[in-house]
Amino acid sequence: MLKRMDDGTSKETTSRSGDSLFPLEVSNIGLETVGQSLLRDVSFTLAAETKTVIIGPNGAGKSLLLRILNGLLQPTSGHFTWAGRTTDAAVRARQAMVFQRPVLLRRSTEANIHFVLNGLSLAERNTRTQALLEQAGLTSRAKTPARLLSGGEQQRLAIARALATDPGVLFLDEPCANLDPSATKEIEDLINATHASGTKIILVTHDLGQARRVGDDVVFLSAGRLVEQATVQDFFAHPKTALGRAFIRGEIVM
Amino acid sequence: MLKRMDDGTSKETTSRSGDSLFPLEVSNIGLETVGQSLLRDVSFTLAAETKTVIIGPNGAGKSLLLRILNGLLQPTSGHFTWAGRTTDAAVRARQAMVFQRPVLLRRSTEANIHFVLNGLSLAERNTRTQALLEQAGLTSRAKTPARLLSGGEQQRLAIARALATDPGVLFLDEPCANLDPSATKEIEDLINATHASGTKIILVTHDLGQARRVGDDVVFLSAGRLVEQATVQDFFAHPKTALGRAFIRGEIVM
Amino acid sequence: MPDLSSIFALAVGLVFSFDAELYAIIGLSLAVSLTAVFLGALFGIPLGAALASLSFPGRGALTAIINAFMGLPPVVVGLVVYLMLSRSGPLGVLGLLYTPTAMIIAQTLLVMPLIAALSRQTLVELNSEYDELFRSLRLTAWQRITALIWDGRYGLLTAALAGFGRAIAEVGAVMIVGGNIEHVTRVMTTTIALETSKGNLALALALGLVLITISILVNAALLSLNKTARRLAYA
Amino acid sequence: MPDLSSIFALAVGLVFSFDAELYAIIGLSLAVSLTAVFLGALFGIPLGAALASLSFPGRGALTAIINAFMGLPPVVVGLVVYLMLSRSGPLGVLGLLYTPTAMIIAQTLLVMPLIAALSRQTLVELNSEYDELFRSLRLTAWQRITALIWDGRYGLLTAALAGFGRAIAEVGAVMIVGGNIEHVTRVMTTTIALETSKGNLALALALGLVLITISILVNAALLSLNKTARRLAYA
Amino acid sequence: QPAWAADGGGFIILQSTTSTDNSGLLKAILPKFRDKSGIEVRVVAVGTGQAIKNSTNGDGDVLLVHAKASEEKFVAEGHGVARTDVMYNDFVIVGPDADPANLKGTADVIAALQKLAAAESLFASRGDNSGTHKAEMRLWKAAGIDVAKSSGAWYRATGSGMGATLNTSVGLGAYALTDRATWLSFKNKAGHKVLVEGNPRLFNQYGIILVNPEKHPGVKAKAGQAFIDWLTGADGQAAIAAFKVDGKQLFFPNAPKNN
Ligand SMILES: Nc1ncnc2c1ncn2[C@@H]1O[C@H](COP(=O)(O)OP(=O)(O)OP(=O)(O)O)[C@@H](O)[C@H]1O
Ligand SMILES: Nc1ncnc2c1ncn2[C@@H]1O[C@H](COP(=O)(O)OP(=O)(O)OP(=O)(O)O)[C@@H](O)[C@H]1O
Ligand SMILES: [Mg+2]
Ligand SMILES: [Mg+2]
Repeated sequence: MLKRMDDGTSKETTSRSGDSLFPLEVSNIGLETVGQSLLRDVSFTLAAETKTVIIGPNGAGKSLLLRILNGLLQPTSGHFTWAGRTTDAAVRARQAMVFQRPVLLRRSTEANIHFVLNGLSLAERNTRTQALLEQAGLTSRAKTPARLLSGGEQQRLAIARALATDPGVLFLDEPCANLDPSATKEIEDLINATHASGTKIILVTHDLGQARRVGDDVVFLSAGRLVEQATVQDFFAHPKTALGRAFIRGEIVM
Repeated sequence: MLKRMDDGTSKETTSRSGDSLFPLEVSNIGLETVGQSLLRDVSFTLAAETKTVIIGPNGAGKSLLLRILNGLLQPTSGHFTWAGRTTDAAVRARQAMVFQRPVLLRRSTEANIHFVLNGLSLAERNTRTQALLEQAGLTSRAKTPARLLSGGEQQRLAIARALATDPGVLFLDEPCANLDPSATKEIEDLINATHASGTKIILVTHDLGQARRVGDDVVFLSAGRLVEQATVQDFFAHPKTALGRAFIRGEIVM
Repeated sequence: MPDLSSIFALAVGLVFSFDAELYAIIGLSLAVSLTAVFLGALFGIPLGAALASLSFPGRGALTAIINAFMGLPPVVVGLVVYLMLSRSGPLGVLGLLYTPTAMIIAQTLLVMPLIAALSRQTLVELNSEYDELFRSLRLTAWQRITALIWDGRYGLLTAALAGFGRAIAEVGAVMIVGGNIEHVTRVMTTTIALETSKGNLALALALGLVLITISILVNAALLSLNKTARRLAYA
Repeated sequence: MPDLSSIFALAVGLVFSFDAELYAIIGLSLAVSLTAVFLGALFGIPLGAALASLSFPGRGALTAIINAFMGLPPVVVGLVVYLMLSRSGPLGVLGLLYTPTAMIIAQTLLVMPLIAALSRQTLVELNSEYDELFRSLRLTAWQRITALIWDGRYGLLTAALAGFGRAIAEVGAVMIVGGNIEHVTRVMTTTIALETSKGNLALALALGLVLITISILVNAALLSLNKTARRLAYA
Repeated sequence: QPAWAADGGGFIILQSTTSTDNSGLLKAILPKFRDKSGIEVRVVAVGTGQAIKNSTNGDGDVLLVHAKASEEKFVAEGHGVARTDVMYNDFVIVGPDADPANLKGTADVIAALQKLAAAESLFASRGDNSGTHKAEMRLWKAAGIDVAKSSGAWYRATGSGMGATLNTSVGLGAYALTDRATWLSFKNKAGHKVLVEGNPRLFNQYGIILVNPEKHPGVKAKAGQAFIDWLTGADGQAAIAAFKVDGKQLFFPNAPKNN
């Protein structure tokens, strides 16, 4: 069993002070479980300004890495710092995550968004909920229990909910996996807009087209190791490694 | 609440007699829930020989339609027949489904496959389980609890499990949504091979490239209605409807 | 030996005698047990939710203790409350011994651990589903507990019904702290015990049948209410 | 009034007296209750799984009845079993009255509905998760039930522990069918009731403390076994 | 081979009242019988009514209670073979040391009950149709007081056994009627004391009956009769007389001598 991060759940902190969380410096992170090494010696540095895409084959460790960065999982070795600070409540308060498999409360679509908007007045909560539903194209589904939504609708709800808290860093784990082409395009626009308003984007995707359209820089993982880090242009034009070249051509076989 | 199909769970039937289930004739199927019409007047006919892809925007009703055809949900109007027979135990025994959100047993990866192979001897079960794991690239994960697998691994396991029962009809609901490019290619090859061995394929996908690569004919749904049915070539070259044209260009906005 | 049909006839006769004394006994039984379950749930459910979702030192031990307290012998709980409320006890001045209030206190202590342990079990699965989301959202302990209770409310009914079953059926604690005093603290179970000790087995069984019938009605009412609420929520 | 420390001292004294009689009583309590829980689980868990996962006419009513039977008064169950096993009853020839077997029968009847109702609650969520898969796989009723029980086994422990709590704590049924005969059918709870009626409140409480301690140990042992098994399964 | 061996199993079941068992009497004397005869006596100690009912169902071999009228009815209905006096003790009225109704020293139990009713002082009754309860009701009747009218007010019918009723009377600070044996061996006396005693009306006779084997074929008649013979014979009577708590004799043997 992996050890979850002790996160002092009970401490409420909502500081969204302007001080930056970047650069994010990840040094030699490893994650071991009984007899298996899920992440090995992963190091990289991310700046605030870019949209980072993390790519790699199934089981490479992308989702685990996002969990570690979001403070949900404790690496078994290595460490990482946000602008020199280790993850603390203030850092976490400024992050939001869209999970690969959306976790939806057993409530209506709108109640799922309403729930995370604590700290606002009721009137503000309602207004903001409706605005976010509108943005996600879910207004007509507002009263539907979230768990009855279609696959794509669930994913859009999860994205809307993550944006609700106006995070400084947004982790997105395959947010468009179940979206139709036009919804995908919309979400990509939304990601760009969110980034433009000052939110760091860290996006995991299998859609290489999306990686090229949205990403500025690429972190390429394979089998728990960081294989390449480069700008999107460089990575797709001149991958430095054989693994990278093969992945782009869709050739890596597990 | 939608009414689930009364399926006489307790009747065990494993007849895989050679008689065909096709043509599948769907007539005026509708699905209503309180104040909402989720499917309206859907009619089409499918032949055994083709690989059919069902496409359409999020919330169009694709997953609901698959559930109805697999006998999990009862339409509120209309009916459908398999080679003239209404769905009965013998018909159902020859179908298998890969759900959009994989449902995995709280067991190891291999136990998830082993479980569905009832009716075989233990030795056969074991051999077949290992072969299917190998095919899905999950041999190294055999003992891992299925619910700890990565998103893509879970999807591959669900596909392997559906193939285990050697079905006459295989429903696939976005089977490649979380797969990396090379795994997607492999699964497409597997779908083709399964089809070649005599299994009817009914595939829901948002990946238009995949629809073109894999599909022979297309059923295009939007907002609960059947908008177009055509061969893949015709649909993508000359969509007959404005909705179809817009969808191909990624323009439909919900 | 009393046969089934005669017991049944006796039970029906009892109910339709509209005997004021019997109805008063039934009323007191329901009032005491429902109040105890209400109080037990008020404290037990949040405790169960906390055990299901928060990690704190000693959680494992507390879980074992709460689970074990599902097996608190009613007689022992009755004795402890008796000693507290007895004239010579610390709370003797309140004069609560041999009153329905004392019975409620004892039954609350009896059902609270049961409700807490069963709530924990009901919510622990839900918590494992929500856990990463909640941690990612950095909810406070209280937000977590309330969200779990709200989302798990339909399942918690069984925990409350188990508490009700325990309360309405037990005799040891109410006998000791209530004293089974006629017209004051006599309830269904103490009446049954009394008739048994008098050798009136048929009457005791008929009363038992009445008690079980009432239980079934309470359960059916609450289950169908629950089902309706759930259906409305998921319409 | 006996104070806490003297009761505690008395309890410790009892345990370390290594009094053969006390140990025999504890042993019989555990043997009777654990056997009853085992039998109750053997029938109750599959029944709960069936209620959770199969749809058949009358399921709602049966659920309400099983839930209500969580509130079967021990005295009533005791009486029913007594009448069955009485020399003048239908099973009188077996000569089981006033034996540990009779106590096991009564307690099995008491805990079975509780275990069934709680198992149903534990498995109903799991069933709703698995339902479409199982229906798509066209499992038989029996395959469904066994799969649910197997996958829900860790959660079912709480249901079994609640049954154990009910069995080890109850006195009404074992008193009637066992007769509280010294050296034959005397268990912890009947001893506590006896000492209470003798006015030996301190001794009764000390015995209660011993009983609860044993319960805590049983619970802690089973919970940690459960946790270990779970950890090994999810290593 | 002793005669009772034909019954199979070396034990009999004695249905008795709680007073004989709780006081420790049976525990003291039964081993003597077992040593002599090899028969184990298993005691089911319940309320008088329940003991008689159990025996009516044939679930006991011997019945030892103290409610003469009910016992004679039991025999008359053919459930018992014959009733024999075994021993007696007496009832006493106990109450709080403060004695609000001022009963202390009242020799006449009827006068005491009248005082009690006049003062409306709390009185805890067993209210369970037991031998003690029946004796109490006879006394109230003789005093001309209808306690049913005051039930729930100063008269509290606890509907439970002697021990539970004594616990209640101590908790309430109420008076109660109890047999002396139970009182002497009762451990939760707090401030309660014996206030009225020594009146002929407080006489408490115990009788023993063999359950009728013709009515209930399972009854171990030979072993049961052996026990009755022993208890009413010289050895048993001497054992009863020898049983003491705190130096006080609790039961006085009075079986007919011709046995
Ligand atoms: N708790 C765990 N115990 C054992 N193995 C685990 C655990 N969690 C994850 N794994 C394994 O670690 C590997 C990496 O998982 P991860 O979810 O990070 O993959 P991923 O890169 O996100 O893949 P995908 O693209 O399929 O989502 C997988 O092979 C997975 O089976
Ligand atoms: N039980 C239900 N009650 C109410 N609405 C429902 C129910 N089930 C599904 N829906 C709605 O029906 C619509 C169609 O759902 P369906 O899952 O078939 O969509 P889909 O075409 O598969 O979409 P996606 O591509 O996003 O998976 C959705 O808008 C969904 O919210
Ligand atoms: Mg992943
Ligand atoms: Mg879908």
